[in-house]
Amino acid sequence: MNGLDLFPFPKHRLQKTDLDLAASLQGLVEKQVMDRRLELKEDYEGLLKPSLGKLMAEIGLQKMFWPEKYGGDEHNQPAASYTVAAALEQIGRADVGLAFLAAHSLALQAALALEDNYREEQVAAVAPLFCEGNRPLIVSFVLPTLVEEEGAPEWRGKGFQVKAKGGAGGWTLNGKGVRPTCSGVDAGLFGVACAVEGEDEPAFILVPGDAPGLNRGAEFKKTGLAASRNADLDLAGVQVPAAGCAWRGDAGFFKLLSWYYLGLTAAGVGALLATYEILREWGDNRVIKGRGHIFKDNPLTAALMGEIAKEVVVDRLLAYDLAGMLAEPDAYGGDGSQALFTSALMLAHQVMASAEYTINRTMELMASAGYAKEWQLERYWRDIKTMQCYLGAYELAKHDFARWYYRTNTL
Amino acid sequence: MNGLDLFPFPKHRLQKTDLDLAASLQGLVEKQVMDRRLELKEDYEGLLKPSLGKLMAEIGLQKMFWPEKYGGDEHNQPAASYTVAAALEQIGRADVGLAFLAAHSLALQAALALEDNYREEQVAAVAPLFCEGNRPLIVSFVLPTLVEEEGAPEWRGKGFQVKAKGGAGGWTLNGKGVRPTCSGVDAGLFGVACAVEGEDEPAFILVPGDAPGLNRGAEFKKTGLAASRNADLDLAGVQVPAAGCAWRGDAGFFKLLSWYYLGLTAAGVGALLATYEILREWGDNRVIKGRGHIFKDNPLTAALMGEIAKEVVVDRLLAYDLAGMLAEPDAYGGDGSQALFTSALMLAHQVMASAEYTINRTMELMASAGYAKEWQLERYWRDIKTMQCYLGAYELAKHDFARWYYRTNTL
Amino acid sequence: MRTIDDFTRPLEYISPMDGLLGSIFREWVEKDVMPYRRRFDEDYMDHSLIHPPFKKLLGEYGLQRMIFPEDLGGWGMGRSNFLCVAAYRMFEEIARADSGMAMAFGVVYWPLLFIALEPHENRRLLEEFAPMFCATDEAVFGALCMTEPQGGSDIENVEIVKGNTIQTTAVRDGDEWVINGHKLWPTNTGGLARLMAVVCTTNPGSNDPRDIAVIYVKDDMPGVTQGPAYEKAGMAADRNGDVWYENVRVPLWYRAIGPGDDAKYFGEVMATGNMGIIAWISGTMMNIYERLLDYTSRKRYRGKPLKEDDGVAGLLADFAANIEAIRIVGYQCARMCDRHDLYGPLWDPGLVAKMRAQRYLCMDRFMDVTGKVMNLMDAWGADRDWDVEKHWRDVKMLQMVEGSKQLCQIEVARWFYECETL
Amino acid sequence: MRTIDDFTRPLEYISPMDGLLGSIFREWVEKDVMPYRRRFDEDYMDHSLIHPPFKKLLGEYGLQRMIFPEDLGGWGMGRSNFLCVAAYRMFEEIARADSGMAMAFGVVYWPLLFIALEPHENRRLLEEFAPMFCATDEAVFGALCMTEPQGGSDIENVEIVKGNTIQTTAVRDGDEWVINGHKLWPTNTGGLARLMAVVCTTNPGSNDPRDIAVIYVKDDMPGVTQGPAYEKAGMAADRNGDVWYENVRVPLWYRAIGPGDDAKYFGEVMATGNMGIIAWISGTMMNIYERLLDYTSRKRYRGKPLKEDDGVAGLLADFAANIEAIRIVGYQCARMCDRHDLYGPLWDPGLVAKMRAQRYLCMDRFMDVTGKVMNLMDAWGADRDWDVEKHWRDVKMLQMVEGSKQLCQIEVARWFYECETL
Repeated sequence: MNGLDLFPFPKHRLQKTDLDLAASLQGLVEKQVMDRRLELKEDYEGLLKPSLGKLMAEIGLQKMFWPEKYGGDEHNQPAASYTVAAALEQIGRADVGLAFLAAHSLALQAALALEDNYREEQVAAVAPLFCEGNRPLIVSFVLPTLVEEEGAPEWRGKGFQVKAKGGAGGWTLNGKGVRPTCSGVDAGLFGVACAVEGEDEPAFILVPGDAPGLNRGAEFKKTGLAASRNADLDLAGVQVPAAGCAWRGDAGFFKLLSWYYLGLTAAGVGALLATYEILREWGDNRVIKGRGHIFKDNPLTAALMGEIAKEVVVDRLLAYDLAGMLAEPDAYGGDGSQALFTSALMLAHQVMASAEYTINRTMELMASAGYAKEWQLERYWRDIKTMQCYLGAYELAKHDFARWYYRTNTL
Repeated sequence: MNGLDLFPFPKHRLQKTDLDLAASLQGLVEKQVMDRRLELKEDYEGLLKPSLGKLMAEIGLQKMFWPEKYGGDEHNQPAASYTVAAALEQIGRADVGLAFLAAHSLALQAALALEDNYREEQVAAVAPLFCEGNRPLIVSFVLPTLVEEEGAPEWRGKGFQVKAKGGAGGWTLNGKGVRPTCSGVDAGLFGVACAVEGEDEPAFILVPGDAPGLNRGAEFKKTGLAASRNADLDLAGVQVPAAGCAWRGDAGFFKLLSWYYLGLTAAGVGALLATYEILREWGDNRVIKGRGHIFKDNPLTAALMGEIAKEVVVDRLLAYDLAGMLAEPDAYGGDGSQALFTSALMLAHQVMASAEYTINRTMELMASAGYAKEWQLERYWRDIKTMQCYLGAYELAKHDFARWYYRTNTL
Repeated sequence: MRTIDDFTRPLEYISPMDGLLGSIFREWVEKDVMPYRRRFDEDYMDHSLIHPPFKKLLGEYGLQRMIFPEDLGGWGMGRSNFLCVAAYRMFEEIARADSGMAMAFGVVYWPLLFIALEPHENRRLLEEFAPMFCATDEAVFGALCMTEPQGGSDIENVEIVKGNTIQTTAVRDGDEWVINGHKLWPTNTGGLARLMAVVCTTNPGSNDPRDIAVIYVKDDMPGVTQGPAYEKAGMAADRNGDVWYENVRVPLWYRAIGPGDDAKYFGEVMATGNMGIIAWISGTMMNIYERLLDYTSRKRYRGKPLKEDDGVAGLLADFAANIEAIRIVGYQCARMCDRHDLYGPLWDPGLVAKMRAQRYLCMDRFMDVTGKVMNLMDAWGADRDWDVEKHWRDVKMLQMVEGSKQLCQIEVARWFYECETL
Repeated sequence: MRTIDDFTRPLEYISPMDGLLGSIFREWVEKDVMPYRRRFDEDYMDHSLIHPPFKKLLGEYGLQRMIFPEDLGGWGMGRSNFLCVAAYRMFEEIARADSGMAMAFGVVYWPLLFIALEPHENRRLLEEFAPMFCATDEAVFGALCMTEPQGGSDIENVEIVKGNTIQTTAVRDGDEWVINGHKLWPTNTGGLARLMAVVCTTNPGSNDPRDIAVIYVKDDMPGVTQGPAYEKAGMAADRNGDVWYENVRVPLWYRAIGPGDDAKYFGEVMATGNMGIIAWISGTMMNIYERLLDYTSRKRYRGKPLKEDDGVAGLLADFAANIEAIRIVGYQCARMCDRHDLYGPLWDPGLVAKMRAQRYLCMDRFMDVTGKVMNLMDAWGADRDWDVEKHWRDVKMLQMVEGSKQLCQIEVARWFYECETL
């Protein structure tokens, strides 16, 4: 019995197709990623890129939400949230970075192609990028964040990195030293949150990776998430047609981010399931305190192992709670609401902090095997921490919580 | 909008009767308890005892699970777990101690009268105690715990406080300095976990409060939970008829405890909702850092308020997750399983620790108003901590987690 | 047998009178406080149990004379550079039994710091008040009255609010100050205080620190009214109430130091007060350690004493480790408060920030680890008879003394990161 | 401008050579380490960037001679009662740039403690090894080889396991020991170590501590093989590998002290090692503070520098407060390791337990608060260029040095609660 069955989750709310997808992903990532990791480590070209291709294009995660007429699977009901959760925890179990990239794609699909949000013109323009051909399309976002520029326009206190100017012929985008959420080196499509010149309402504008004026910096080194080779961007007068604006205003951002946070949360749960599996094997085999004493039988190490299991239980329940909230918009306010956005942000931070704690402590238990790359645990630790950083500063997220739960509108 | 609507929970899974019950409890406890608390404080005779009567006997929580033919409401489906959660969070919001007592009654009802567990003879013997007359029946448990006696028989490492001897005519119970879970002074029915002389399988035996040989010590002082006037017991050759044994073996304990933990968890969520309400009012009205600056607008205090809201969100979701697990035995293993018992224990501890943290920090925010009895916050803090203590040592609960999740059978 | 005396103290810092004071206090605690402390909670209003040991300690043993100069009948410790480390030891010993008593004891000296320490010793006021404390064997309590109904810790937040929210006024009328106002929460009020240092403004709404005044008021002056003691979650020995001043007249020279200096030297009260809080915490933890050792040796789990379970031992270790850390840090703080030659003046904002930092950190550690060991004790953790729940309730109250954790954090950040707009 | 030098140090403890050592190390760090450290991760195998600064520090400046007696070409610090506080300063300065280097530096002296400290100075072995360290300007590394493939920290867990699991054997053959065994993870192996102190048993399976032996082995002796450096999550400058001993022959007098004493004085290695870990942590935090101050001054939120947001300032305060506490505790530990006259012998189980306690507590505080500030930095928190992620990865590795947290907890509980069966 692996962690997937042992840790409670609302299996009965998932469709059979969800469970089948999860099962086939499980087989795929074990063979494709986990079994080859000792040899290939974090190699992008040899391990991660081909795996991403398999997941996104072959298995078809990047086609999931799009209408069949455009080559998609038209799995675009709110309950697709369960599919996202089940799929991303499987992928995250093998490699958090791959799940992180997939979360970007699925969130954008949900924001554009979910039944309620569906705009034909929009979908017609974008779906082919995802559905045509057999190459993975890496999606990245450029979101408001901490910027150095004084007086930059803000969204909930954070500065927009890119400014857009609207016009009859479309949009012109400018931004220097822009930090995308992932894959600055490789992304094929950027969703860019822009301040709009002369207007209060921000815009979310889709920029193809090969747009003229979009320049990528050199890949930089970072803690984890090797599948996301990130680099800063410069946007110098990038031209985007009018239809490239996916939405204006907060509701669209809330939608996108709620699904994105679901994806990150599920990826985090995947890392936790993997952690549990590694630790369990260790606990069954490691000898301490002299001959014949197995690690898991010592009351101190067993207690910590028990606590780690508890964290996994709680986090998995919360991830599926979030999926459930997205799946039932009537009960929870729907994915464009501030209420759901706030819950999603809360749960993402909760799970990320718990995952950090849990893996940190698991490393403690496994001592040097915890930090030797050979044992495969430390990678989840670095990946989770990196994902948490990209999720954004928790100290500032708390202001988002206060904005909704106390109506502190001055923040 | 009060916390009940603001904090997400699976409202759509509750029956209309659940929501009606919650609403009427809300009205009742606000009028009966919360409005009179400033004046009556923690007075047992004046405030808590009459309120308990209203809740248990008049509103009828103590009749909930029993068959109609015995005067009960026959609300004995697994989904009654949602009713328990909804009711106890309302009561806990007003007074954690009252919810704590109600949790005992409801857990015992569930363990005995739930559809799957139903044994006619058993129910016929016990139901009248709950359903006849209009007086509240206070239920208390005697569970295995930390004992001083060397060589005491154990259940999962903890010692039985009472030993039973079986015989043709029934059971004879003995135990000295026994610590019940609540209301040693007032309980009308004790459910006693007993080691059985000469046998491995423990027994859970029901002992009426007026049984000859059952002697109650003096009420002792404790941190909180004023509604539970506790005292140690001596059982000197207490005689119980054979039918007084509710069950033998682990499954019964797992059932009882799973429902009990649900009750405690929901009571904890109630305390958190009350905490939120108190803090929210404070945040709207308190001035800091000079004139014109409202507490909730300060980025530091607002951040902490935001974090507190997050804790409430997470804990409420988890409480209803636990209710959901009990409600759907097919999906989660059912209430007699070690799997569900472990989950319930995990979630109870998780919520209790979070509630302790949350109320502790809320006190920090409210400074002296946090600890002055007048402001009504500190009581929740004491109550939660006391309930957590009675839940049992977390360090040892972790061994229970390990027993299931790592099969550490030597613990 | 391991005892509380096996925990580390920085031996280089120990005061010359440490051994003597230690044994006097230890005996007094064992004989006069320990046997009664479990009934203190219900005694919060009357102090019929709490007062007698204070009478013995402060009045009969004469500890209340400690800070006054020797020629005025005191012990001259206001001029000692061992004042704070000596206090640390005394605080710890008392807090082992009852941190509320330790705090009430500490606050006896608080209002006197303004006039008893170099370089701002105020001889005339010392002479004025010495008889009250030194010529009696009754216990005499002092209080420092800061907090007001509006804004709570705002008064303490001098750097940002600059006293402009103070509502208690001192208006000069000839040779006298006329004081009007309403204070809340001072320790040793609720009818106890004989001498109060009242924080007030000579110019309401002013942003000029020179308008912040600390003026002494005696309880028996016309116009002074103390309300009854509040009921709190714990800390019954720390009596708090309302104090009203209605046209209270005191001589002009009852002002502690003078314009500018009253505000400036407020830092001394803050630095030593925060140091004191750490001592109260570590003293409390000494007793929790004792109780815990007893409990975990007696109760059994899996056929062994509880403390012999490795998992339980892990948490017990955390508790001991935290005592060690808090005590080491606490003594360092006391030392820094004593040795201005090495660590700079006692009112320096950097020093105050450092004391605040350690105080809130120690408090967080205490609440976290004590919460955990209390829960380790199962149902007995909530029992009055096991004392741990009492310490847990009491110490929590200390968290709000001298401003909330958040105020501490802001002051720490302001100093260490040179923040300008906090 | 506030700098890292504004953080508290217990000034009474500072060593006489502190100023000189501090400025030498600070300059070396700024010039020889800081400019290269962002490329150290990829240099874990070759040490082509990491070695040159070590050559300068250890060989050219001669720090590797420090512990040897002056008449043998050393600096005589093995006999100083300022050894550990001086080391604390050096460790901190190095760790500010790279805690892996600080650890590698510290471990140079580790195997020598057995022969360089009173009362068990081993003159013959000091004479034997002095030329290796003192008569060269090449860097010379030492290693202490403990851990074995089975059981991990079990070797360190002497009190309970009593050495009965040690698999590396020393068999006497005439005037020589013949050593066979396999060690894992010693710092400064992976081909680096010239001199190794090898923990072995003279009687496999024995529970008698007299059978635990510490025997010196030189890297160039026949039968010694060092494997390549492991790849780890961080701490590239701390090279770890396998070491195999196959019928390695050394003179009998290469045993460090002798039966019983080898095991007994192992406590010295534990005490000072744990003290060192605290220094590495606090040194690292100094640099994180610097980077954080820079970051939060440059990045903006709600129209102001990030550090001017009260909520952010609260976390910044926590970070500063933790530095203060860890450093105060760390220096106290160093002092306790130096002053046996006050705090008892360096190998005393109580002292070792106290060092272990503070080391794991400081580590927990570091991981918690550094994790939080890293996340405060948003995406940049994970950037190599901001250095915080490097320190976070590196320091985590220190958590496993000298036994896991759990082993520390058990030793602390055993001493403070007199547990008998842990």
